[in-house]
Formats: sequence, C-alpha cells, structure tokens
Amino acid sequence: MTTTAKPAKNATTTHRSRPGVDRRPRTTEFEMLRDMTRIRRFEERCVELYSATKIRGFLHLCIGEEAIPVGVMRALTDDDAVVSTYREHGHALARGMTMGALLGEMFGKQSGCSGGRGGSMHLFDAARRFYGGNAIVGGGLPVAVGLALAEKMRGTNNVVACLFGDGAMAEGEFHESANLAALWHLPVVFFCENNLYAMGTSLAREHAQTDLALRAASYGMVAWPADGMDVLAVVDAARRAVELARSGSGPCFVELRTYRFRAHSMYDPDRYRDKAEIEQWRHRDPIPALTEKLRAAGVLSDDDLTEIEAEILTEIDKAVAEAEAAPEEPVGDLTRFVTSEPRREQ
Amino acid sequence: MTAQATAQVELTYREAMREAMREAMTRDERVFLMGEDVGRYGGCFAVSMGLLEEFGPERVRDTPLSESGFVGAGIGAALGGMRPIVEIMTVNFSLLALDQILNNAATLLHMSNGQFNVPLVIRMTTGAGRQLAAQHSHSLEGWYAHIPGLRILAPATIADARGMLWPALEDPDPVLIFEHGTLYNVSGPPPDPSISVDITSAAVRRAGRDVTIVTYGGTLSKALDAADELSAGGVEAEVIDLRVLRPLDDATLLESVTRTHRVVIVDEGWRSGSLSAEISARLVEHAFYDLDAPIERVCSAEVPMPYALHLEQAALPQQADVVAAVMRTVDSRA
Amino acid sequence: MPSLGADMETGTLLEWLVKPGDPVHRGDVIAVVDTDKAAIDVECFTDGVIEQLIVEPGRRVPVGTVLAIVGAEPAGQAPAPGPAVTTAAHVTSPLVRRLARDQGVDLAGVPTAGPGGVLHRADVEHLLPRKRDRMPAAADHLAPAATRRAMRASPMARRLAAAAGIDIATVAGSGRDGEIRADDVRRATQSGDRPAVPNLVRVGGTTAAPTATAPTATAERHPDAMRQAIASLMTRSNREIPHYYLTTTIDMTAATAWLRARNRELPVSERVVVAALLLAATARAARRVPEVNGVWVDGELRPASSVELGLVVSLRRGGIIVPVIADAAARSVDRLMATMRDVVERARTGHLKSSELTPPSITVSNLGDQGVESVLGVIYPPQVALVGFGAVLDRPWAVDGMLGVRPVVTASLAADHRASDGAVGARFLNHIDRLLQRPEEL
Amino acid sequence: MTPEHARELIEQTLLDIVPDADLAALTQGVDIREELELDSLDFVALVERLSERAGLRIEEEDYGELRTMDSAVRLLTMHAAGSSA
Repeated sequence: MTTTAKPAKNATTTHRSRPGVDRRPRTTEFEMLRDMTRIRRFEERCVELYSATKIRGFLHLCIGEEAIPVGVMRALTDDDAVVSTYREHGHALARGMTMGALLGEMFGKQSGCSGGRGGSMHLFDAARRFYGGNAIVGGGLPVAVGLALAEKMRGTNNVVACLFGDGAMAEGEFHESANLAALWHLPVVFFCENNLYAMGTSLAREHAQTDLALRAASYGMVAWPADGMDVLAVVDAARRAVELARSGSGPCFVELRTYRFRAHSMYDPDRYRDKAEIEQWRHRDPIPALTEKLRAAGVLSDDDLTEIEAEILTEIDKAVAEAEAAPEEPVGDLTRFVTSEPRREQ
Repeated sequence: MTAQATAQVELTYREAMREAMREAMTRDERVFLMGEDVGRYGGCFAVSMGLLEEFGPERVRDTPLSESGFVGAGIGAALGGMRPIVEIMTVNFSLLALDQILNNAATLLHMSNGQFNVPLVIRMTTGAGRQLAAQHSHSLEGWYAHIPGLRILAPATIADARGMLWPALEDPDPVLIFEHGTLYNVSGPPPDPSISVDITSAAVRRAGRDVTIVTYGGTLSKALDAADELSAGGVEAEVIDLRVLRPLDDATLLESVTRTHRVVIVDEGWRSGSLSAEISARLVEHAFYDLDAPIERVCSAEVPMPYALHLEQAALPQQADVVAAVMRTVDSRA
Repeated sequence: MPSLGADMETGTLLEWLVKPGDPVHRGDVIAVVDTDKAAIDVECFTDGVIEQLIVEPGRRVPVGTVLAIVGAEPAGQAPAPGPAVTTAAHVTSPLVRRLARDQGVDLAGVPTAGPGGVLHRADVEHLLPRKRDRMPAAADHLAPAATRRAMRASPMARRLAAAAGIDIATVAGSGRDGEIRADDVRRATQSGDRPAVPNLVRVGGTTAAPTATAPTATAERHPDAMRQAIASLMTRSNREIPHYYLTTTIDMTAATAWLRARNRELPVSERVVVAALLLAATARAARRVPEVNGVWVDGELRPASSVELGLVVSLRRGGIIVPVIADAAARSVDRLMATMRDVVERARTGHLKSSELTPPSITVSNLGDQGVESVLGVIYPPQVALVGFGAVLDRPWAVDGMLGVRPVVTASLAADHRASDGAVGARFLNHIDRLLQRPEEL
Repeated sequence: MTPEHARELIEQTLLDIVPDADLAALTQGVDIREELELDSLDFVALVERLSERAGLRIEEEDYGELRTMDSAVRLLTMHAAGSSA
C-alpha cells in the first residue's frame, strides 16, 4: 500500500494576505526548501501524467531523496560537469533545467531537452554540462572519469560530479572507474545515492560489504558517509568533496544514505519492502524536516509556504501546457545526428 | 627496436601507423594515446614503440586492464574536448567495452539531439592466422559495422595505415580502426605524402572486366594473388578494397558489379550475419538485373578458430577458395 | 484505468477500497488493480467525493477506461478532469479512440456492451472484418517445383532476352544444369558482340579509369580495360538511342565582354573562363526543358528533379571520365567555376569522390578547348541529351545589315528522339543563346 | 628577372600542371597549349601560378604572349623586370 508523501502542510487555498510586500527572507535554506518542494511536486504530477498515458516508457522517481540533488548541485559551479543516472529528474531540475524541457522530453515532444528522443532516462543539456542520464547501471562512471581526465589534461580546475546508486557499486565498471580515477588523481567526485535497494534487492543481499564508503576508500581515495536525508548535511559534504577534488589531490567518494518513498519505477509493485520501513523513513522526510527548522527559527510563515506551493503549481501547469502544445519531431528528421551533419558547402 | 633509418627505403605497416600517431600528436596537443601497455612496453604489437619517450606519460598513458573503464574514459575525454586515440589490444577484448562503445559512444549524439559529439578514435588488432586459437583470433569488425553512429575503417595498405588516422581524428564522430594482425610486418615503399587519404570510399586495387572480388583488411593480398592466378587463365578479376566497412561505399561496388556482372566477396568473419551477407543483400537489392551468376562468399568456417596450423588454415578463406568461387561465377560448369 | 507500466494494455479491477459518497483526497489509494504482473494500488489524484463506481471488481478493461466518477467536493470545487473524455453518447479512452481512428470506425454509431455507456476495445474490434478468412491459401502462389527448375536463367540473361525481344525459354543454357547465362542469350541473338565483350554500363557516371589510389602496377597494365568500356558504351548508345542533332551559332560578344571586364576586377585565382558561362547557361536552360534533363528507362522518360550536370573530362593518358556537378542550375557562375576547376583537377589525379560519379541528368562536352569548331557528341545512356560546345572563334557576322567580326561559339545538341523532338531541342538551344546574351543575369 | 630565371619558372609551372609533360618539345614557335593539350582550365591555372611566382598580374589581353615558350619568357623578363626577384 504505497501512499505519496502528504504535502508539508495541508495547503489551504487562502488568499495571500499582503499583496505586494515581499518580506520573504532570501536565505539559502529557504531557497533549498523551495527547490526540494519543487522537485517533489513535479514528480507527483509525473505520476498523474504517467497514469493518464501522457508519459510512457520507464519513469524512475526520486521522491524522498530530494535533499541530494539540491545539496550536490549547490556545491558545483556552472563550469563543473554532471553525469547522472536514469533517476535524474531531481538532478536535472536542481542543475537548472526547466520543467518545460523535462516534461517536453517525457511527452516525446521536440521541445524536450533531448528533442523527445531520450525520454525520462536520457535528459541532456550541453549548456549546463549535464551529460545525461544513463539507463545502463554504472554506464556513466567511466565517462565521468574520462571527463575528469580531460579537465586535468586541459589544466582547468573544473570538477566532475558523478551520481549513481548503490546498485552500481556491484558493477565491474565501478571497480575500473574508481581505480582509474585514484590512479590518475582525477578531479571527479563519486556521489553514491545509497537508498538501500537496487530495484528489488536490498543492500545486504547485493553487497558482501555493505559499508560502501569503506569499500570506496580501499581504492586510495578519500571516502565518507553523510546523511542523505538532511539537505544541510548534503551541502556540507558535497562542498568538502568538491573542494578536495578541485585541489588536485584526486577523486573523492561520498556515500549519501537516503531512501525513496515510492517504488523503483512506475512499473514496480514494490512488494520487496515492508510498509513499516517506509513509514519509518517517512519520519525523516527532508522537506518537513527543513520546514520545521525554518519555522522554529522564525524565518518561515504559513504565507510563505502557501506562496511557494502556488508558485510551483503555476510553474508545473505552465510546463504541462507547454509540453502538450509542443510539436513532435518530424519523422523526416529521424536519421539526423546519427552521425554529424557534413559541414555546409559555402 | 627496429633501427629508425632516416632515409627510409621501406616502411612497415606498423611503422606507418606509428608515424601517423606521432604526426597527429605533434600537430594537435588535444590528441593523446591510451591503452594497455602502449607506453613503457611500446605496444603489444610494438606499434607505439618510442612514443612514450617522445611525448611523455601524460599523453601516452598505460592503463590498467579495464577495457570498459578506459574506453568509457576515452569517451568522456572526447566529450571533454580532447581527441583521444584508445588502443584496445585486440578485438577479442573489445567485447568487454561493447556496452560503452554501443550505448555511449555511438548513441550520445543522436540521443542528445545533436548536443554531444564523441570525437574518439579506437584502434584494435583483428583477425586470425597466427595460431592464437579461438579466443584471440576473432574477426568481429562486421559486428561493429552494424552499429549506426560509428565509422569503421580497415586499412589494408601501408598508405592507408599511414593516412587514415588523421582524417579519423578530425571526424567529430567515433571512428574504429581495425588493423589485421598479419599486416604489421608487411613492408613497402613509403606512401606519397601529397596524396590525401580519404575515409569515405572504397578503392579499386586492380581493374578487371570479368568478375568483381570484394574484400578488405587481411584478405586483400589473398584476393590480389587469386586475381593474378585467374589472369593467367584469361579471367580478368577486378579487386575492390572496401577500406570503409561503415558506411559502405555502395556506388563503387555497384559501378563495378554492373560492369562485371559477377561477384565474389571475401570476408574473414563467420558467414552467417557477416559483413559479406550485408554486401550480398545490397547487391541483390540494387543490381539484381545485372547479376549473371549467384553472388559467391568466401568466409571463415563457422567454428571456434582451432590452434593447430593445418586446421586454422583450413578454417580461413584461402587463395584457392577465392579462385574456385570466381570460376563458379564465370563458368557454371566449373 | 491508469497506465501502471510501459507495456500495460489492460488491467483487471481487483477491489474497490471506497464506496459512493466517500470523500477522497489527492494521493489516497482507492482501488487495487491487477496488471498481469502484480497487484498495484490505484491512487486518486483529486480531492472530491466518490459519485459512482462504473467498473465492477473482476472485470478486465483497457487502460484509459473510466473506473469511477469523482464528484465535486460540496465546497463547489470543479469536478476533477478525469483521464476519460465524455463524448455525447459514449465514454472512450485514448486507446479506443486511436484504434477506431486507425481502423476507420465511427465511434458514435458503435453499440456499447458495458454499463454506463463505456466503450471498450472489444466493442470496436468485433466491428472489423475478421482478417483470417481473407488470406489467400498459402500454397497456391508457389509454382510447382518442377517447372521452376527448367527455367534457371540469370536475371541478366532474362533482361537481355527481354531487350532483344526473344523468349528466354528458347535459349539453350550452357550451364551444368542447363543454366542460361548472358552469353547464351547473346549467342542466341547473334548480335555480333563477342561473348567476352564487357557488358554495358547501366548506371551513368561512365568512369572506366581505375581510381588512382590503386598502388599495384597491374591497374596500369590494363589501359585497354577503359578503352573497351568506352567502346562498348558508344556502340550501345548508337544502337539503342535514336539520336537527332541540332546546332546553332551563338554570338558571344556580350558574354566575352562582360567576362573580360569582370575578370579585370577579380584576383587571378578567381578568374572565370568562358566554359563556366556555357555550363551555367546550359544548366539554367536544362531546368526549363525537362525533355532533355533526365533518363530514358523501361520505355519512358523520367525527368530529373534537378540538373545533375555531367562534364566530359579528357584524361591526360587518354580516355574520359564524366564527373557530375550536383544541382548545377542552382549554382552561381563563380561557384560553377570553382567547382569545375576542383572536380576536373581531382578527376585527372583520380581523387573523385564516389558521390561525384553518380548518374548525371544531362552531360556537356567542351572539346572546344581543343580548338575544334563544333562537337557532335554521342549520348551516354540512359541519359537523353548531350550538349557540345566548340571553340569561341572570331567569325564574320552581320549585325543590322553591316558586316563585322564577332566572337561566336557553335553549340550542338545530340538528343534522344524518343524523349524529345526537334522543336523542343531547338527551344532548348535558343534558350541557351538568350541566356548568353545577358551574362550578368546568369 | 633574367630570361634563364623566367624560362625555369615557366617550365616548373608547366610541370606542376602536366607532370609528365615533354618540355623539350616546346622548341621555337611551338604552341604550348596545343603541344601539351592544355584546356582552358589548365591554362587559367598556369596563368594563376605564373602570376604568383613572377609576382606580376597577367591580364587576359596578354594571353597571346604566352603562346610560345620564347614569347612567354619575353613577357616575364620584361614585365617582371621591375618586380623584386
């Protein structure tokens, strides 16, 4: 029996009390709360759109893990590179890609960030150095190492953030990538989103050694775990790892312990987890956790929350409308970009 | 270490490829070589001998035995603005990197709707004939020629070994270069530097009017020898060296076949689902009314390559097989 | 019925967890559905009150079918935009609508089996003619094996027989099992060709010269291979194509004056020769006269959609090659000049790309360069025209009754009488003439 | 520019265009274009390279001077005299 997480507070649709006065404090914690909520509402809408057959194929949601994308992306500069996985909506939104670009992609429309060709698992954005999701578990790791090799050889001080799950730790490619990165002191940070399950296989049934940070350290790189359900802890860990990698001392590994409140994907009956465990992790939901902290500090009011929810709802509705109205790629372009287009004759 | 004579009378295939890599790394600092034992050991087939001393460990990088790892890293470095040459020791080990080559290198540009190019060159040795037995004797370039998004080259001559690398590095898309293991020691006159080498078209290595022999890479010499033997018997065979296995140069093939009306395809891959099967199908599709005899294919026997010399030779396409096949097309009484 | 998986087409409602009148909120689980893979909870995406349960437990329905109707909350909130679309008479899902559209079924008239006017996939499918009985019996279209064997003739043999108008069955096959080959047909038609004569080129781009990248010396030992290819091509051209010839003399005063003045302004490397003007005029004119710009195949003219201009290039060691300038009509004089210089130079050094040897739609021979006054060419099959230009020479020329000396060129057209007749050919040449009188507009 | 230098320059340029040209045949009064079978494209390439190498601009009006080897040498020595060698 899965239930989606209740919104932080039962948002009543009261009218904004003081129009025009913008008294919201611009603290980063406030921004992070808004960013996390934005990811959650977006993905809740994706569930609806999938049920209504507007989104097809596979859909992997990160509801419950929002602290990680928001925390990690905040530690990166625009010039750093990001390599993600198929559970990438949060990473993409936190990296700055628009809801319209994501929904257009999942609707298979030309307005999508990959022109409708990639779908939920293959979001790309060259301008933001977002080198895409990858549907092959572990497939992105060697590529991230290569990107870092290029940064080092070109003498930039950019860093490559490589995000992946605990499942990828069992792939040969993790072993090869970690060893290469450490051997050549490459500026890559391995962010392992350990949500305790590789699809239907729990951590203890997929790894002989479940202390993933310990395993990563054996490759000769700095590695430590962090609380993936606390966005402030994630930001802190991410900043330290990125600075270390940027210093040139070599790669880092951060095991972000987290939990997904919904199934592996829309296609998964989620019978391998018992409800009590899910409920127990719900109590550590990163969004209400930060909300209470800001409310206690007196920097967050009911109005603020209402405004955040209203803004996000408008943004989502606009993106859905945009995606529905957007054209599909003409079939005639099917073979474009199989290989590069020949240089135009003058 | 072969003596590096300055006024070179002859150049080996291996030296031609080494010269090509040296020239590329000198001309463009984005170019670097990465692979198992390419540096200190000088390359498993001594192709990169001396490059480490000349360009240093940053640009001639020995890698651990992690094909998926360093091929994926090559892809990432290409995405990151470099122009890597990744050497996979032999096509047999490339199977460990097939996922990276297919799902990342070949696919990224199309899947990202044109945002990400992968200007990567991967070199690997291929083919049998040196009694290395089943696991070290595969000829799988036909598999890779199946994948949209890749350009597949098979340099069979010294001129191509010397000339193909630079245009391959300039290609914004991934290019795989297959070097047949038996060619490294072949020597010949140094190629004329003024003649530019393309990576788009096939070459007619021998003109002829009675039959078209289509082949590539390691079997070109056998095809030419067969043509000479046939010529003595009054049959003039045209020998086409494909040079590029994807995209196939259909125009050159069709132009020849519509003149000779008989075709023999020589391919060291296994017959079923091989490159020769694809070429045969295209010719039937586009030159059906010009065929005066069934298309013949001379391929490896469909067996794991045996170690024993006499068995390996029996399994591989030979000159006599090519001659017999040609005679079947010229005179059906043969 | 929500889509709960990539390849889910239908789902079976297992049980309802709510009943009419129950209030529901976003995210509540209101039913359980079996998807052939597992039982999955179904969420409600709106706040409201259950008004009516339409599909009863145990029924399998296609994705998109309306399972229940959620009424508005008493507080007047608008009813939830459920996935189903209520048409006047029926409730249909996108899946059913697409099926109907594909099969051309008008939904309005379709009787509904289910309660509540819900149209299911089955309702639409039983309207379609059953496919099974319309398939022809598999056996009857395969000719009995016996007759097939007797007629083992190669495709080319069949083509030659058809071209020569003889019945293939009458030809004696020389093969081991009586196979009939091209030589057999040639012998039967006594067309005089020596059996060993190389067959004719069917595709345009009459390159016979081996490309220069052939390192082996043997390519040079057979220069006659090219000579033979050209010979056979010419014999076939004369035999198959009913040529007619037209020539005209064109006053080149305006063209040469314009060219000379223009060249004086240009750097030497961009200097344009007369030949470029002649090509431009021919290409523009050919675009206007489809009867000369195309191929004659299977008894009919197939006009080309663009002007693919073949240019006869004589090779230094003898022999010719005909590279093609793609879409010549759309190229400016300067670009034609640059392309011509590049293509001819590469043709002579054997570096033509295969794309430049594709079949031209019309060919120009420019032997005028060798001082010949007029050129009457032979068409390259399957094309239907060849334009020849002689040399630009000073000739006495009457202008408004006065005698003067003018630079003129003789333009000739060899055309296929099956595709065009004299009047069309003349109109084509006159058009070239008019274009050359206003070179600046080329 | 001396006549010898001009002759050598012309011969070198002719060889660029017709690698296997028999220059000995270009004796007094022999028409270069006919002897070497130069078509208009070859000729414009010849003029372009000669202009470059001799550092002078050969106009179309001067083409007549390039008919034979002697007249061509004369053209270069005269016109290119002023230019730096």
